[in-house]
Amino acid sequence: MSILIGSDTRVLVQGMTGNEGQFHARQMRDYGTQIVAGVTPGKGGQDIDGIPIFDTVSEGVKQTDANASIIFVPPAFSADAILEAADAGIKLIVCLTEGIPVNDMLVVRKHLDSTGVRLVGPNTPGLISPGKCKLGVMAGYIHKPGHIGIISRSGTLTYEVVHQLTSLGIGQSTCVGIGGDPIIGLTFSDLLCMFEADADTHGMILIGEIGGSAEENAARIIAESITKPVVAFIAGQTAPPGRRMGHAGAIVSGGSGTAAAKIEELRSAGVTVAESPAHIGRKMDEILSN
Amino acid sequence: MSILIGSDTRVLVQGMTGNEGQFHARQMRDYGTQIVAGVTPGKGGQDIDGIPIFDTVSEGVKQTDANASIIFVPPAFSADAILEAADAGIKLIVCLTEGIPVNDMLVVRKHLDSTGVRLVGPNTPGLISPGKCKLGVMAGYIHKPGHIGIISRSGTLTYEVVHQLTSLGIGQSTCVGIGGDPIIGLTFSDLLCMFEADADTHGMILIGEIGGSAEENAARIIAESITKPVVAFIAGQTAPPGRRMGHAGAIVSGGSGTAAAKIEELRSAGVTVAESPAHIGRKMDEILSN
Amino acid sequence: MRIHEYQAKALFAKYGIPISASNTVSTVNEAIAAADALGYPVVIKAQIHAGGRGKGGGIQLAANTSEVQEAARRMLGMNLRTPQTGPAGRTVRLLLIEPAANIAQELYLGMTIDRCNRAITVMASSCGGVDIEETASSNPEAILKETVDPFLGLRPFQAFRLAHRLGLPFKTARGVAKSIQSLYRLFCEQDCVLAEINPLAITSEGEPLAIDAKLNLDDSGLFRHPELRELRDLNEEDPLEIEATAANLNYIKLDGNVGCLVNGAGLAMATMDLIKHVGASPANFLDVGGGATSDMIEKGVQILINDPDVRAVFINIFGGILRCDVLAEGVVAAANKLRISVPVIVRLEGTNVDQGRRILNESGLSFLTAADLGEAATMVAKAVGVIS
Amino acid sequence: MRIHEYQAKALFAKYGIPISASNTVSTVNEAIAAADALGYPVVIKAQIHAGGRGKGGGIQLAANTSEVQEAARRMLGMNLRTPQTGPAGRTVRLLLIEPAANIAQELYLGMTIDRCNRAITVMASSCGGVDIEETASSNPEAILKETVDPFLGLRPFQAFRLAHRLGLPFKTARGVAKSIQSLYRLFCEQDCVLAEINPLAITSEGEPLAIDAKLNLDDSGLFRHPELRELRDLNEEDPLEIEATAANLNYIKLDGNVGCLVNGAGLAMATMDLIKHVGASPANFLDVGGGATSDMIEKGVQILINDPDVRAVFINIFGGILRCDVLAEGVVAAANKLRISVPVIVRLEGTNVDQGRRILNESGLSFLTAADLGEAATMVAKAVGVIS
Repeated sequence: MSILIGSDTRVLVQGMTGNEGQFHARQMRDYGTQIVAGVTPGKGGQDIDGIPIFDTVSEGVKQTDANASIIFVPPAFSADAILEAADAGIKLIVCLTEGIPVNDMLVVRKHLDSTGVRLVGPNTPGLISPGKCKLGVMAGYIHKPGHIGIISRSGTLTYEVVHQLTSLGIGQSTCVGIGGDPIIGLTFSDLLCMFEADADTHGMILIGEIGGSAEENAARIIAESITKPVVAFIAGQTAPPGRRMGHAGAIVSGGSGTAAAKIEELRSAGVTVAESPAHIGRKMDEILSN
Repeated sequence: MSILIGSDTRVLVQGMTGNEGQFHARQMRDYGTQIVAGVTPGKGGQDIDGIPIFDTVSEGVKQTDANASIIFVPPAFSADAILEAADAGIKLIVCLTEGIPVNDMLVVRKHLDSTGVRLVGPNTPGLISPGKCKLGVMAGYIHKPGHIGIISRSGTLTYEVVHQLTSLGIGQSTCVGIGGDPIIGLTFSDLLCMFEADADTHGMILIGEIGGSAEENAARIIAESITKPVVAFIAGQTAPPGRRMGHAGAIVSGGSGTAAAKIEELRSAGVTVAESPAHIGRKMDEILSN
Repeated sequence: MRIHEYQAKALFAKYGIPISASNTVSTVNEAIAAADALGYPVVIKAQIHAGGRGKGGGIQLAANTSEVQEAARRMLGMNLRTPQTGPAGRTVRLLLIEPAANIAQELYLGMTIDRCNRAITVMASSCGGVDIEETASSNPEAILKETVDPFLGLRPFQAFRLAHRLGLPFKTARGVAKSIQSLYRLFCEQDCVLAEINPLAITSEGEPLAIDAKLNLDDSGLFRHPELRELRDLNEEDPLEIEATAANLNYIKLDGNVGCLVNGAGLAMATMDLIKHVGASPANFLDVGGGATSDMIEKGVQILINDPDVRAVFINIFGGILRCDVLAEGVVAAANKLRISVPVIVRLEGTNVDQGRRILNESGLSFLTAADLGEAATMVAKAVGVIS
Repeated sequence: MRIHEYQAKALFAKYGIPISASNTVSTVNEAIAAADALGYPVVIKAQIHAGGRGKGGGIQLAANTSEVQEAARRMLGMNLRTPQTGPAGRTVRLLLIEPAANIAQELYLGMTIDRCNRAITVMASSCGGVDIEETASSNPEAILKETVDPFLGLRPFQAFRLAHRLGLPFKTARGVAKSIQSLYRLFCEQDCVLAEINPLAITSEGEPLAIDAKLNLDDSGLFRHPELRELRDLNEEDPLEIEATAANLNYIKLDGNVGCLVNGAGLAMATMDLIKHVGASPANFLDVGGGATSDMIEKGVQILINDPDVRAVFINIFGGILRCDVLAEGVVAAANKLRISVPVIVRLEGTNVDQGRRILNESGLSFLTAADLGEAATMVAKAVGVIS
């Protein structure tokens, strides 16, 4: 098992005919993901390697029974793309776009809350259930099927952690990049609960960052209702306060949102926190070996 | 028993210090309604006949535990007044205002749907549970406690029907004016179900109008799930099509929304429909006598 | 509130909805000058508040100056009857002149408040043109719809989806989607309750062009748009209705002979039903509203009395916000000022009914007072002679 | 993006938020002319992108021409250090001159994106002025809040409630509520992420007046506001950061000596953590982002090499969207063009890693390649001599 995606996930790609969309649609399909449809307004009726292109998401869903969507469209059109997917009945939307205005996301997120649609991202590399389904732009080959769930605000740092795990022979059930923006869909807390409920997941790795309070919220959820072991790393421990480190989220303001505060709350909740990013996989290995 | 309001209803009056607000607050209190607070920005700290005035609804609710509100404010401020009441935790809001822009009400109604707050109106005379609580501007003395529920899109026509019932010795459990605007809170269907569930209500009178499809929807609900007898009257049977008869709702367009169509659907659902407004009470009397 | 095509088109221009250059004229000479300036052929359209103008001769094509002269001469001042004006028709005072467009296809585009869904609904059809209402009833699937979430507004994907479903090629669909979004913005920002472009033409270049323009404004929203109030054309309204509106009364002239004064639209409609039920016929709908003053009542009575068709007056009041004493004072004041030669039947109930009845009784005037609706109906019927 | 007080005030004026008449000057003579025209006393405020200016001597009161002359002379060109500029300070190039206001009370007003509630939060306090941050931490109840429902926007009742809870008299509260609504409209329409008025003065007439103005814009929203992009003041930024931004790189200068080039902000931060963990110190944060081209990589390497503080370069790439071959091409191109005199440690994993490694190996250049993060850290530490 795994969470959110598996071998029965039927994926529609929004922005399929762009460079990125096309490249990664092929990569995902080559990994084994069922890519059933693409959408690009004005390109309906064409196909890419046999994958049919539609002008609207509604048409694509009606014709192919797609149940998940991945979005490769420019920031100005991404909020609309998410809403279009939700409107068309897609239940899992992965939005990779970086640079969506936060005002747009406030409205989108509030709307999705009332619909039961799950959004991963935006500003995420996506998610993968190794060996079953890759719905994102991560390098598939570094992953290995197994029993650790990964939840991360960061993209490449996640690859690093996956790589460490795989090198240690530890596989992953599902790895989810929740995205680095201030307003995102699924959170650490949501996903921790999903992994807790997934019989095939034996432990979770949480990769946080300075800024915001997602890790503090996660610590609360962990203390309250997570029984499986959790290893965490917080990036930005040495970032100077008040500087913006690339993710809109990573602004340290006042005493809250610092790496120290997050680490302390996670430790209080029983989480094993790695100090160095080089040791994250090893910490999980130690826990699993006990 | 009764629906929506009773002797434990604690009423806050929005727009309490205006002419209408003041007059009707006194009338309601004299009828026996618990008027516990008034709100008028800038008049906080004053009182009217011992009823304390607050600047904001939040303060009023906090200080008096009001659980219902009645709104006497001009159209330009009414949507905000409804939202303020909902925000302050009021669970039943009665809005009398006529002339709220329909665009405002689209947003208000959609918001209330997600909050569980009940709105009666706007453009309604309010509602009354005779002998217990009057939350509106109807003449209290024409009512009589009893077992008939009345639901009406019209104001004065309701008084007429109540008068007929009372003259025949038939009392009312609760009489609700749902309001004549295109977008309103509680509908015929909502209230029919509440009356159906109210053990103290033995039958319902539905007073409809040409325009819209509220009566057709009510007919469907009646056919599906109402077991108590329903008498109906549809005003505007002789109105010329396409003319606006005062309520924004009463525009007959195409074949739908005509009195004939509504009457036919109600009859098919087993409703007794009075042809003349003079016979509404008598029809209910006949049913009760059988 | 209704506005004219040329007024709606001025708003279209402001919102970037494509329209032709045009001119509004009220004389034959102006018409000729405008047409000469715009270039031939031109279309000449009577500006009245009713649809179906083409069927009544209110839309004319003119290929040259003399055709314009002839058409303008014929149309200006004509009494234009269309399926929507009723037999009375409307006097044509203004003409809109615009170049005849190069039309490849005629679409229909409309927006209205959908009471069922509690939302604005956008409608479009590839079968635009005069017979859209027939299409709507005979072939409802030909009308495509998008319901607008009040919180999200009309989303770009919805506008494009609608245009795409019309079967338009991509570039045209994108242009139409843009016009749909512009019309939606106009609809919301100007508090409309109905907007229609019928037809929305697709030119031979594949661009949308609004050939007609219909906007109905939300009367309740006008307080936000004082400049839109100015668009009201009193020529399109019955003089008695204008007088009534000025007094804050809701009055509609009808073709019977029983003048009715009622408080509340529902009771007013029910009163008309009652009158018809006994075989008589109402001369009007007059709702004095909930908050009427005695001045307003007086004005209302005066409007009824001044209507030459009225052979009896029926005052039916159930006091709520409007108190019966206020009503009675107004009626007595009006009766004292006016020479009332027709029977006045009064039926009074509700708030302060006793004071109201006392005022009427002590006035010394001869009102017929009814105890209930049934009795009132009989009195009305007798007064106009449908029963004896 | 940050903008200056005077730029924010120009936006305030557009939205009807009350401000004093003012002038922005860059010379002493201009300052005198402006002050003479505005009338004394005036306040002279250094325009730099940092708060706490009063504490560093960046805000001066002047009662007459000679005081203005003296203050402007001292301030223009000064290196202003405030608690927010850091020890480097900022050069003052522009002064804002405005009449000293007649202040009865100082409020605080702020708006920001509240990530917890996923909403805009409006904050206000009756304890406005310089020490609001201390108030926020020592007495959080003194900061009143209203959370804005994204679907409803900031409602008038919320703005009034906030102003009322500040304990203001009715008329003043109504004026403050109006300013709150105007600021909210500005916040949304201009895609802000932070707006502050501190202090929002209440004049002796009971009217609000924005004494200071701070707006941070959402970089992601700038595509909707080309005119706001023009407000960027490059003088306020590090030249290397400007160069980086022009190349679409996310670069921040820090005070260590290990130049870092990383893809992804999280991995970049983790890389800094790693460097610190082994006792070394990063010279910068440089995130080349997900979609970097080899040109961008080349530019990034060049920026690192041009930084005189850099004693070793650490390239840490985990290929995803950015493929390792693209990275390697960029690094090789940069190395071929530039004289690189410091050790370059490369750690490469992910998409097309084999091609990437091959390109580096076949380049004939002397890169130190690390197999994993741990090894890379050790190499970096050795290169800068913190371990041997």
